[in-house]
Amino acid sequence: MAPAIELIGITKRFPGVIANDDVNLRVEEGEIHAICGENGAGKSTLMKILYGMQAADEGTMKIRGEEVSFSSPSEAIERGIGMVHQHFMLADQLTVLENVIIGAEPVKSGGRIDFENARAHLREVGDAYGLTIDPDDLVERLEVGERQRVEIIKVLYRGAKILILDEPTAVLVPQEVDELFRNMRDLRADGATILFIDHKLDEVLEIADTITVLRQGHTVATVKPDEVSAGDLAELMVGSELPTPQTTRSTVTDEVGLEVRDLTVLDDDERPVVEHVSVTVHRGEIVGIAGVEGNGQTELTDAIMGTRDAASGHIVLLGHDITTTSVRHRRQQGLGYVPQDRHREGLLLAAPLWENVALGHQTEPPYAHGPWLDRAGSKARTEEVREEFDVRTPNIDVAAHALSGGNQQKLIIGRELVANPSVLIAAHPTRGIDVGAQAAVWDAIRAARAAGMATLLISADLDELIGLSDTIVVMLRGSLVATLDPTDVTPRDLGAYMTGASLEEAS
Amino acid sequence: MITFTRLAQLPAWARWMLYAAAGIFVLTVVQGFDDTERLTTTSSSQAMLRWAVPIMLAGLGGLYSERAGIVNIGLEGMMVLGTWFGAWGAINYGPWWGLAIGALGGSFGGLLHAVATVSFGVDHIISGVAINVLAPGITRFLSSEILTGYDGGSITQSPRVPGVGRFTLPFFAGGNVGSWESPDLLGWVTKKDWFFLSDVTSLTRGLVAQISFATIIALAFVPLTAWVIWKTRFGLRLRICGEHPQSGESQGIDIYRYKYIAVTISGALAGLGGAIIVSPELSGIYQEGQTNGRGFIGLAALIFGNWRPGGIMAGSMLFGYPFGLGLRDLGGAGSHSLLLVNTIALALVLVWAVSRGRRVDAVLAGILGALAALWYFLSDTVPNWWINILPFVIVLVVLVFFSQRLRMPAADGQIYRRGET
Amino acid sequence: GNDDSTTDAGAGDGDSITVSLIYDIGGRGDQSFNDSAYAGALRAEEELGITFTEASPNDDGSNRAELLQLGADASDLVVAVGFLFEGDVAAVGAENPDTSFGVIDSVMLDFSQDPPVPYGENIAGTGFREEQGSFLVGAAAALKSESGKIGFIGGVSGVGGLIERFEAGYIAGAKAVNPDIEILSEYVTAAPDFDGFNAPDRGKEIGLAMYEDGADVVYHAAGGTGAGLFEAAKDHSDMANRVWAIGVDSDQYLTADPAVQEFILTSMLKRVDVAVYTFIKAVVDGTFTGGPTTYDLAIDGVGYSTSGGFIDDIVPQLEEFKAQIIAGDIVVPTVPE
Amino acid sequence: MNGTTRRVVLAVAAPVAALAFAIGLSSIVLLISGSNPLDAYGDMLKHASKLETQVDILNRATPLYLSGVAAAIGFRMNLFNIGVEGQYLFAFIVAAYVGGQVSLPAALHVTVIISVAMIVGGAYSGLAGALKVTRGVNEVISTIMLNAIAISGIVAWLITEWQAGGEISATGGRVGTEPIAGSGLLPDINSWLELVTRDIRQGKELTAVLLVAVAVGLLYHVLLNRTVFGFDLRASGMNPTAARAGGISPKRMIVASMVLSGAVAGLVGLPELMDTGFFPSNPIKGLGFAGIAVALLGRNHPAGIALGALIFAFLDISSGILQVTGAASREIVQIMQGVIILAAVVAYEVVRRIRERDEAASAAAALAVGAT
Ligand SMILES: Nc1ncnc2c1ncn2[C@@H]1O[C@H](COP(=O)(O)OP(=O)(O)OP(=O)(O)O)[C@@H](O)[C@H]1O
Ligand SMILES: Nc1ncnc2c1ncn2[C@@H]1O[C@H](COP(=O)(O)OP(=O)(O)OP(=O)(O)O)[C@@H](O)[C@H]1O
Ligand SMILES: [Mg+2]
Ligand SMILES: [Mg+2]
Repeated sequence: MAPAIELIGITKRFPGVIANDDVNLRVEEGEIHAICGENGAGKSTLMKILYGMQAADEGTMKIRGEEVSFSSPSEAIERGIGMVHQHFMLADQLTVLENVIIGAEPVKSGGRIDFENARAHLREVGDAYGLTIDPDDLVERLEVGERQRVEIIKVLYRGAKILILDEPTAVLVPQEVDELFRNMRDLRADGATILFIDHKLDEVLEIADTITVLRQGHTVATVKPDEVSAGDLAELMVGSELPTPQTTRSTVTDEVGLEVRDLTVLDDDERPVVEHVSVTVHRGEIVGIAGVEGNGQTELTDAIMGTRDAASGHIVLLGHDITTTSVRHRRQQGLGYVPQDRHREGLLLAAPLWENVALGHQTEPPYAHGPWLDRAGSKARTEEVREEFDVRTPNIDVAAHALSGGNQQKLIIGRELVANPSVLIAAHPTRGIDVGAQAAVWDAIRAARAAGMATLLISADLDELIGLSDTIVVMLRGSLVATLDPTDVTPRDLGAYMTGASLEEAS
Repeated sequence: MITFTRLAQLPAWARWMLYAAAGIFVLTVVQGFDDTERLTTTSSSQAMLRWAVPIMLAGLGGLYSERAGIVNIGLEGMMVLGTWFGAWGAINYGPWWGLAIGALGGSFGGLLHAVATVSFGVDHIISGVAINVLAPGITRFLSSEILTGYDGGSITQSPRVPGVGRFTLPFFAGGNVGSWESPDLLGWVTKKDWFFLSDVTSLTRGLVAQISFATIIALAFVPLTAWVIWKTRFGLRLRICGEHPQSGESQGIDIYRYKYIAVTISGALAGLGGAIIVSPELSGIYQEGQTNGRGFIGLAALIFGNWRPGGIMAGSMLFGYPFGLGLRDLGGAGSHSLLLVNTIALALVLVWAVSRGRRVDAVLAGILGALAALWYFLSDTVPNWWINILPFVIVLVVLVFFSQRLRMPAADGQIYRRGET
Repeated sequence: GNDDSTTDAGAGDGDSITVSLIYDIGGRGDQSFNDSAYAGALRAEEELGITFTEASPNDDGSNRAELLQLGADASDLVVAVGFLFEGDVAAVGAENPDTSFGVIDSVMLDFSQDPPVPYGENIAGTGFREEQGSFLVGAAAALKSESGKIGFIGGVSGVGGLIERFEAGYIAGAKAVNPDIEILSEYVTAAPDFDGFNAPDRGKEIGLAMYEDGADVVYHAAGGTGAGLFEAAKDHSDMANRVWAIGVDSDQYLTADPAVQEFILTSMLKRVDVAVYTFIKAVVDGTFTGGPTTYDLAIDGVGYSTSGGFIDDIVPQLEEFKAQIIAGDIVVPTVPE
Repeated sequence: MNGTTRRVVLAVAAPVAALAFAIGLSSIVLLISGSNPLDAYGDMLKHASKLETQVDILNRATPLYLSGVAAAIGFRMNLFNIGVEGQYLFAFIVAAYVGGQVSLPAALHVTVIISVAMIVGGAYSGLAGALKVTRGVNEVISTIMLNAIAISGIVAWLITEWQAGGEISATGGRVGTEPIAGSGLLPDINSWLELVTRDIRQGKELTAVLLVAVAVGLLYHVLLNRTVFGFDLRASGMNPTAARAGGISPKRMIVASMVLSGAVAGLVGLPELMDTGFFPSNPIKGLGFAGIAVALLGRNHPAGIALGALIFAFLDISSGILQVTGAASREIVQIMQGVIILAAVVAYEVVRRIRERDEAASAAAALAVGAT
């Protein structure tokens, strides 16, 4: 029997980058086929080519033995291919039903959408898949896990037999991952073929029937999970041993860097999203905050940084109450910040690197002399950051958008650490960057910790959290529900706390 | 509080009827103080309609465009094209063709905007401004080439522009059935001069008596647009362009195509608005500079209406009423009464703000309301310039109180490029 | 006023006099003010054998002075149509003493001197007594009105009392016929918003309101806005009772569309054509002098039109008023009472 | 080397392409309307080569430039101050009135007039900024409304209140506010220009406000690029959330840039005020909207705006000579202005993309080098 999918010699170039270089891939009918690779290895690009969203420069694609070439996703959809993207493709202001049917709307005469028909069909698909969401709910009301299910339903609704899931587990806690994997197995039992992208090797080994590894746009290997260990896989991916965050000797001091006392923060609708949170970070200490996204971590960091008002409670920085002071004042007092979304909160994408390095510190030397900008000083400092943090760039006058994600992140970390902050708020400092850059970031944070920096670390990467932190607190629905010692906690335990499962067990 | 929640449970049409009735009631009571009937005459609602319709069409045009994610500040320019082409079409091919060609002229502006914003990724506002500069240049040139050759035409104006016919609803407003003149029910009640009831019928009659077919078509675009946007496949796909184009793209929808169509429709509606401005319904002639910022005001109506067809209609009426009234208000008494109406409206806002615990709104409403009241009681008439700017003031004040409750399409104004997810 | 430029061909050719006609914003084709000026120049071309060129300023009027200078470079006489040229003609005229300048609608007197003196010997002005012409059409309106109510629509208020002069004369004329007559009066906009001269839609709305309020004759002094008044007259006449509109500046019956012609009772004539012709003739005859010429009823500089024959029956009464005004028995006010 | 050449080519490509496109299209239009484009352009250029015309062009460009800078200050913050029109007319009349009421020594008098103009313009524009940050009112809409309110309302009212000499007699005289005494008026700066040229004839006066405009341009450049405040402003314009996290209060920046924009807008009426000495009942209008176009053409760059203002002024001035020589109908000028803008924004966008791609490619190349 012909394989479900066969990609032969796919090459795709972007300006300055070869995303896929002579990639070959063979996916058998009815298997779960994992694709692994570092960030930027070209996984998403390959999937987008398969899904008709991007056109390959070279190579052939065969679906069930038949050669195809897609100029738009609609042609892929016709062939029974469906894709769930790395980033959710849902319109918040549309209902679940509308989001699902778009592009495949049943219509009556005059272009009217046959909502009855659509609803019935959705119910059918949803029942089979175990969807319990009201189809008339607006997507903005859904939780992350629910959104992902809507994404998968979207694909199933079109009767796709070949499913592409691009990093579906990135936003899920372990328990949700289990649920997802159950569903995937069910789908496979119903005859679906699943292409599945994941960085997390244990997950890959658990679910995949076959694994293909990409490195820098090349296919390096196709293996069976029972033939390889996680270590082998990692080596295939990066060409060397996978680095892991290491806990080193404790450097925790008695001196309090940051103290949050009984802090409550309200959201835009005046509902409490952070409730009576107290946490203390000593100098030389890293306190990690674990939590499923949307449980108040963002609002907590916002409140500490001063971009959101505290409703009650206190924030004390090095003994000074900063609860009501401006962001600028806090920064001048020694608060550093690595935001969770570098494009939204961290960078001026259109501005040159040296202006980006000045951002956040622009009132102080060497970036400024009183009210005047010190361009020479800023540039010199930027060169320092570039050297010290290995930011790969042709020069410091290019705009920030020209850098790859990892280098952008190194630039941000560098800019914050070069200012020697006493307290650093680091939100997902290694999200979406490659292994090499990851290790560099960890090293930098550890070095600053040793030098006495107090760090509040928020991360969805539980290994990172456990590896780096001196203490871990778990945040659930706006409150801190547990304080844990990273030396004797596993990601699975953390997952239980994060979803509230362990609390229920305890009670 | 309880009444507020009850109100919210009513179907939309009933709620709007109730609001309208309440509004008319206020007008009825207030105009008694000033001894004028201007606020509730049939001709006032006719004037409101006349002034609201082009604005509404511009607003609906903006709706198509912005629902598809393209901000359209070029509506004004598209409307300008509509005035010229509308006049030229009507003069050469008759009034119906005038409307169609006016729309076509506007859609040309829309197409240009689409090319710049969709294909070239130019900032939407910048492209819009450019179109607003270009459009008067084009029409001026066309006038110099074409209109100057007409008897009575010149570089800035056209000969008389003929118009489409008018319609009067039989039985309610006394329209003809065949050649038989049917009874005029609303007119009859109006003549009875019953408190409130006659005011309602008088205003209602203005909406169904002697209204131009062009106006009927324009009004029909409101439910039509609502239907298209909410109920059809085309509408859903249009909305995904404005909410999350990448999502639509990944479902195989050609986002560019929908954006192009939407912005072109947008221009066509603005152009139709322009064609109606030159029609005898409003002017009966093309004159340069005639749109007078109505495209911009349509944009305001769009925002005021929260990117919804019904809201846009309400917003246009809110603008058209004081504008039409101000022009018709020869003695100035009606406009003077409007001050009191404003006071009452602001008092209602005050009540609302207090009930919601919105202190700043309450204080603002209180101050503005008090000022309006003070002015009302200290004067007998209002100056001409005040009448001229009242509509703008009203829109501004409304936005001051309700801007924060508005929600524009999530991807509106963002530059979308295919294949970038 | 020629320098090294090469555009002076034709100037001072002896028998062939050249004239630059510089219009108000909008230019020729307004079927009113500018067209009337054009007609005057055309007549001069035919009768006096002069040649003339035309130009209009940019929409914001920012290049009036330059046009005047260009005109001065190229011709013997520059005629500027409209009081907005006053300041610029005073300045450019002083720089080009060899060129004659004539300004329509401004007396071109320097009021900062006491008594006011002409800006220069080469700068002539015109003063139209619009209130006198308006008086006569006001009288016509009152004579024709059956309802005892008439209307006036002014384009822009606050332009130095210019449009108010039309209103004043109109009211006085109407009251002279019928002291109890009711006059509805509205201005479309106020300076600096000049849209009021160009807003047929607003003109129509105001016109409709006046007719519906019982006025059966409405006079406009609002330029392009007047087209809307004619529409209103037609609309109202179609739907209710027959009503009249009165035109302004030129004989608007002649230029209006046949569909609205029958509603134009008369027009207040402001003989811009005569003024332009007179300027040109003075240059040709070599009698051009600085200072104002007053165009009043006495020299038929203002008047009323009879096209359409709608007022043939009242012409004797109007002529009577005219005679009284010329004789000084009636002094027409210039500020509305 | 190649890279440098490429960068230079890219820098001039957009304006050149836009201009070429505009000229091409206008030529077609001219041909269609039966004129010879070469004659028309020839006349325009010949006219512009005269010193007196150049003075006219500079005089016309001055308010356009000021208006362009006013719009650009907003654009740099991603704010669309459509209200320059209303702001300058409002500022114009108040400055004229105040200037006509006081009698002061020359330098002080002029300073007072300029300050009043800037304060009024800034305050009126700041109102839109305040509405945006406190009430969430979109500034495009609010400034459009405020335009109408200023022009048809406030100024229309003030014009009657402040009419010189109360009621105006029926026989005329120019009308407006009380004329400003000589001490309040800037003299022309012909002598400055005459240092490098022959004498200026025909009584043309080069407005001294040109110097004010140059100063404004320099200040704009220094403020934006050399000060912390300017950095804050640009950062907020590029990415408000990142700016916020960087310690910049976006609300403050919004209000500040609207106020600054309005303050510069307040100067737009100055050339006319210094020329006539009072606020006339028919001031030059439309400069606010023209300024937006000029700012777009000049990419919000102080020198670019100057170029844009000069191009627009040149075209405006050309309308006169075209009528005199009859080489083409003057409408071509307006068409050219519209086409240039549209062509320029498209050309700039295309070039921006090419440049962005170049940068990304060079960054990726650096990455590859670093990796090996
Ligand atoms: N639209 C694009 N334009 C230019 N370069 C691109 C584009 N899309 C991807 N690339 C580049 O192509 C390479 C492969 O990217 P791709 O997104 O396929 O990686 P990936 O393996 O999915 O990484 P990740 O794990 O981060 O999702 C990267 O260097 C990326 O920067
Ligand atoms: N839409 C795009 N257009 C142009 N270039 C792009 C685009 N997207 C990505 N790139 C380029 O691809 C490179 C990597 O971008 P991306 O944000 O995908 O980083 P990444 O995959 O996270 O990289 P890394 O993992 O190496 O840090 C950069 O050089 C960037 O300029
Ligand atoms: Mg990536
Ligand atoms: Mg990917």
